[in-house]
Amino acid sequence: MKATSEEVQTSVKKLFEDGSIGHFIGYETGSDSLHVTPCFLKSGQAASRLVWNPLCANNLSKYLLDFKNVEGKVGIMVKGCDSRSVVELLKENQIDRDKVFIVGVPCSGIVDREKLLEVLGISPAEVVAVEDDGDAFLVTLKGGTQRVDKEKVLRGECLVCKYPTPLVYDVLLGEAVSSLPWVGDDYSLIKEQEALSSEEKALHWNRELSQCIRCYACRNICPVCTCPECIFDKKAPRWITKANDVSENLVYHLVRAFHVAGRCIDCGECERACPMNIPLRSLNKKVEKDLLELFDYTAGIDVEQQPPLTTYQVGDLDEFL
Amino acid sequence: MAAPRIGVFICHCGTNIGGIVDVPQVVEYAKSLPYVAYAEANMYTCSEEGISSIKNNIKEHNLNRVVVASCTPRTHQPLFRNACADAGLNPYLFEFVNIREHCSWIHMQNRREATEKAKELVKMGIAKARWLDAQEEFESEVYPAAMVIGGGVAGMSAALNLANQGFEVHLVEKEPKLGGRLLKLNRIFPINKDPSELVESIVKTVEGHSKIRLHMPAVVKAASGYIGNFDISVDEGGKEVSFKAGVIIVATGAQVLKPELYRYGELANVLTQLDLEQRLKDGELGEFQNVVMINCVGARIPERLYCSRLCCMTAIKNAALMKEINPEAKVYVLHRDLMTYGVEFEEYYREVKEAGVRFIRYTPSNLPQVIGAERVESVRVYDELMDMELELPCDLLVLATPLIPNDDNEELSRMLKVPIGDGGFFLEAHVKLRPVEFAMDGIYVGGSCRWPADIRESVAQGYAAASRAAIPLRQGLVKVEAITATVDPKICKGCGTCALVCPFDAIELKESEIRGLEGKIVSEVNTALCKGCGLCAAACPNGAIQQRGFTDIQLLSMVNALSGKR
Amino acid sequence: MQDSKEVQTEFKPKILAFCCNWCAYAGADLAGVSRFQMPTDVRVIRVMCSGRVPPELIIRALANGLDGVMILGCHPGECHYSEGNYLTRRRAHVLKRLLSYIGIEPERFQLRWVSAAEGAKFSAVVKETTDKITALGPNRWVDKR
Amino acid sequence: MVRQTKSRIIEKNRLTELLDKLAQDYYLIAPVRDNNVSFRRVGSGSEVTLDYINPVLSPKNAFFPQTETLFRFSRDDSRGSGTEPGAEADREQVIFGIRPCDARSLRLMDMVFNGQYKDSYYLNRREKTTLIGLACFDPAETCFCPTFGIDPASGEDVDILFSDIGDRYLVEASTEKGAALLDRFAKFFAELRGDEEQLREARKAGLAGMKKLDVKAIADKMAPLYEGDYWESIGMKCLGCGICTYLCPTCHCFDIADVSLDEGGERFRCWDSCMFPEFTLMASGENPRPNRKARIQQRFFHKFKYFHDRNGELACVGCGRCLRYCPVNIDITQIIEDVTSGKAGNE
Repeated sequence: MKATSEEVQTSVKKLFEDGSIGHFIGYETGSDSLHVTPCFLKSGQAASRLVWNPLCANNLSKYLLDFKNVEGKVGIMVKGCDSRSVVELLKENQIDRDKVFIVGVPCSGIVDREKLLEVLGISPAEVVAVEDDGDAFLVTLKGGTQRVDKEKVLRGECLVCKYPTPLVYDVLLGEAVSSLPWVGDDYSLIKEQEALSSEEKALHWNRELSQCIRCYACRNICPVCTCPECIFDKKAPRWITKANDVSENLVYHLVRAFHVAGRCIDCGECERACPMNIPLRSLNKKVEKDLLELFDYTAGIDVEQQPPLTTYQVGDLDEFL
Repeated sequence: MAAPRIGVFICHCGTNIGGIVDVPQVVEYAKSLPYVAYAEANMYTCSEEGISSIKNNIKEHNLNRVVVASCTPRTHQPLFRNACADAGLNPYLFEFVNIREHCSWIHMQNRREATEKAKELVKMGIAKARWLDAQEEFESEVYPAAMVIGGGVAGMSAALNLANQGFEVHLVEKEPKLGGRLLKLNRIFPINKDPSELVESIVKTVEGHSKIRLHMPAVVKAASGYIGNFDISVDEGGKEVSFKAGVIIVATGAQVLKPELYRYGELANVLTQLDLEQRLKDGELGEFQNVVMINCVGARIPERLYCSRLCCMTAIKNAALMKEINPEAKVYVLHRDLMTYGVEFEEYYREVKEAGVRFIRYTPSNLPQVIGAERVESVRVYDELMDMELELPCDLLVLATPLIPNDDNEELSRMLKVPIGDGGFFLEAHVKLRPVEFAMDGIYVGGSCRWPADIRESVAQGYAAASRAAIPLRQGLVKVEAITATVDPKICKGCGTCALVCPFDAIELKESEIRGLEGKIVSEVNTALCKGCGLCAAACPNGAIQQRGFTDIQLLSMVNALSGKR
Repeated sequence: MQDSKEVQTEFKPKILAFCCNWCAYAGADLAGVSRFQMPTDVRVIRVMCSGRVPPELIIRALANGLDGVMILGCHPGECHYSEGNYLTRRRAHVLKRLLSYIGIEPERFQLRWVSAAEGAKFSAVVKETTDKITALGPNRWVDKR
Repeated sequence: MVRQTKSRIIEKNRLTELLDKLAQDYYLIAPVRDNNVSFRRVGSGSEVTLDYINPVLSPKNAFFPQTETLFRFSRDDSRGSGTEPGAEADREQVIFGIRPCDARSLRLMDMVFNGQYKDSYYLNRREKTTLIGLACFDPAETCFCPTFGIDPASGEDVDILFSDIGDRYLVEASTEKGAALLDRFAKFFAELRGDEEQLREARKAGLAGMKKLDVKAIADKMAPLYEGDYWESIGMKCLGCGICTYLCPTCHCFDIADVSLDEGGERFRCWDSCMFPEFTLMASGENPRPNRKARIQQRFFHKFKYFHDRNGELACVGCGRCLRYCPVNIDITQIIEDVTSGKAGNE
């Protein structure tokens, strides 16, 4: 069974009471019934604000960096994907495992809001609640209830998610989910892209990247983008100018894809944050696929695993001669 | 910091550059570039005249950066850096542009394009120079002791050489006896003498030397540190012994290949040359009438491409010896090519031929065949010169096999962080210019662990390695070129990526002690260990670690300059 | 993207080569000493190790409109710093695929091994790369500002 | 000035044709569906989409482009050094489909660019632009423009207003510029049939439930919050990205930089965001707004206090973009309520 909001509230309250945590990072209802927003608690009293439902898209793990210097442990709610970025943060010494209390919640998929509204042909104001119901979402509307097949309205990353249950946690709420029935070939979309001609690819990405407004939401939301000063914010060397043209955008996005190579865990936050709907996951997935094929590497699984680009095998593929 | 004032010196190199590249045009172009305060052409910038022009113009034009466009930094950088230093300019404010090897010499047919390329290369050099910083070289003390690994003739020669110069030497030998491979030989060419006389006298001197501390039987278990300051731990007969050394000489030798060819190991009368020597030495050879020797067994084949060099002479030596023992015996040497380099060796070869040893050339496409059931009875060989197949009666078949790397080379290579090259032998820093040094400062190499070497070469290399090793020991201080890595602790996030990629364990994560950052975990570079490869700088996601002299901004400025950006 | 009709009749590519100090740069020096004649389109930047070249620089160079970028380093196993080129190799495999994914032809980014003794190979690599990139035409991925 | 309204109608099936014509004669900017709907230059009417509530990017790009060349220079002495204004400065442009909220934002931007300092780049474009608005009858759940006295169905800040009244658009020109354009393209327009006003009123029913907050005293209520902890909780959530400022039709901060090439170069200006740490980073390394809290506080102080102190208006038009697109759902309407209700001061 999936954990309910009430279960989350009860256990967080208990964690505060028994002194296990001094802070908690979770979700609460946002500006409307289709939004949640990050919620920061300092005591168990407000735990009743917490929610856990299929709208909880945000990967909260990056907020842990803001709690480095607080007293006591910080509790945090993580889904399967979020737990993998926690692994990456641990791997890079960005957080201290002993100062974090991880409340894991197995996740059977998050709703893509835009897809849901389109499938139902409704405006957000009509939605009262969205609940998980096996292979469908149960959407409570002002005028009744509708079941919507998950495959039609899941977020892109959830359609290919192989780790629905957190890999690292101190307590797991709800039953572990071993696999999701709809997940097939993770990389079918990437393979389609790879098959295009150079010219087609260039046209496609030129069109996509020319839409970028360089708001840096993709970087700022990324749980593994943890540099205190990003190279793109430096005045010297200036890797990109502030001029918003496609050459600068190209450098930004390719370098970003490379910087998160072997660290990106496909939580999909970059793409979700992008106001211009640029398919950013595509770049990261491409790198992820290559790292798997070339070096048999998957990020966010094991804290002890050495990042693939910091090591080598003498017998690695050599195409270069 | 003062605004950059760059002086540019463009060399004609006689006609080497000036005959192809329009040097005055490049000078004029350089003058038009940002921050260039002065530019001139020189007939030879490296001449006394050129050097004094650099020095004078630094003063006259108040230059704070110097760019020389001439030949290659690999040979001339020190000269121009010194010129800057002489004129009071930090030598690291110098940048080299190569317009000879990389331009005029390779574009002799196209003067216009060569000139355009030279302009662009100069532009890139100037772009980098604008961002050069003054650097101080790191100095560290050298602990006045050496470790020599390997008690063969090369290692002993090195150890004695250093000990005689007054330095303390730790000699580590894994066998219970000094002497190495020499102990197994019967006679040594070309003097045809028993090696034991030679070995014993050296061993005695080594064992009796007050400056040599012998570790035997012992193997090196751990080595850390850097030039001047290695911490070593050896397992000496089950007991761990630790000591410090300023330098290390690797002279671990090699082993002889035991082939899986010509039914070696199966038929009793098939021996390797080394087996033969052992039997001769022990007086256990017995009667023989027809001796066939085959050279290049297991060498110069696809799996092992190299020539072991020594085996030809070994075969000639032993062939002669067989003739000496039994002048009636028929002795054939089947070879592919014969390596008898040097004056004595070719003469020795001629004498052996005159003594009646027959040399027959075979080809790898048509290998000799061993005939016989219990023992070798004959060897069938296609004689290339006579264009016919011969069947040689044979009661003793001797195989000349190559020296192959020791099995523990890889372990030692990892421990000392020195490279192994093709075929598993150790690899020196430069095949021609630095033959007995490793790229890793303070570690030297000699003898057959580098490449199959005979006794004379092993001794010479042992001496050579010792003489190179004596330089830092004698100076007592070492300087490291200031191209090492530095960390900006303000923006370092302590992820440890740099430490993971560093091949020299030169980077550690530590709590910062800098004011305002106390307690923050950041990377720290041990400059003495850093070799200036820059791997860390390339791996760091936000440029918090930089390689001096090859910083992001310097390299980016060059790329941008080439792209027409300023 | 620019209109392909603008291709000049005689296209001279601009190619950048990062050479490691110990092998490739020395190999380039040897090519010079040997007077091997080659196309004039390649410009060398010296780095101590091929492993010093970060992907940022390659990407920046290509986004700047350079027509090709090479990294030339020691053969595997021969790195002066024992393992730098192995790391370069891993990065290059990933970068090459990523560049190709967004439509930058794989020929525009090359990693090649050139030893200090391989002046002839350096010259061959320069020729080969220049030919390939000339055949591809200008790097039109981005319209230079 | 009394506004003269000139009213016509256009049949829906003639709209594409009109846009085609506009695109021929003007630099036409209209909503286009790419990954998202945004205002772009279009070459023909068929490129235009009408299926939007409000494009993700406001049309501020048309007056204050994200990246704008201020001048170019050459290093060739014979060509002189000096400026060389871009050709784009002289184009006559038409923006079709601008919503009343965005149109109002231009009035606010005018206060900045046409205040003490006259920004010729912006003003030149303003002058050469004809705004064709599209009345809003189906606002989004995030819309709250009535808060700022904006009537989403009105043409107050545009030259011409199109109102979708079923089979046709009611077309009203309220400025001379608008009237001139109607005259120029008169063949596309027809006389009113008489039921238009009735149809429009019917459509306005959709606006009934729109959020309207009381912001009368907000500027005064902001002042004491400067030292408070309220912004801490918002800053904690904030990612520090530039979505809210870049999408905001009233945000107008910019940076200026040079591109320097061998042959010459240019000076350009581009949007900047108070959400970015470098926005206030000084050469010394000092940053007066060192954290996300300080930065987001500044954003709201600017909107609801400083801009008001200077210009007598609040720097928000209630378009709801910042709320709609914020990845962590920071809700400007909630903040307004917290401030005005006094809740913010109690935290």
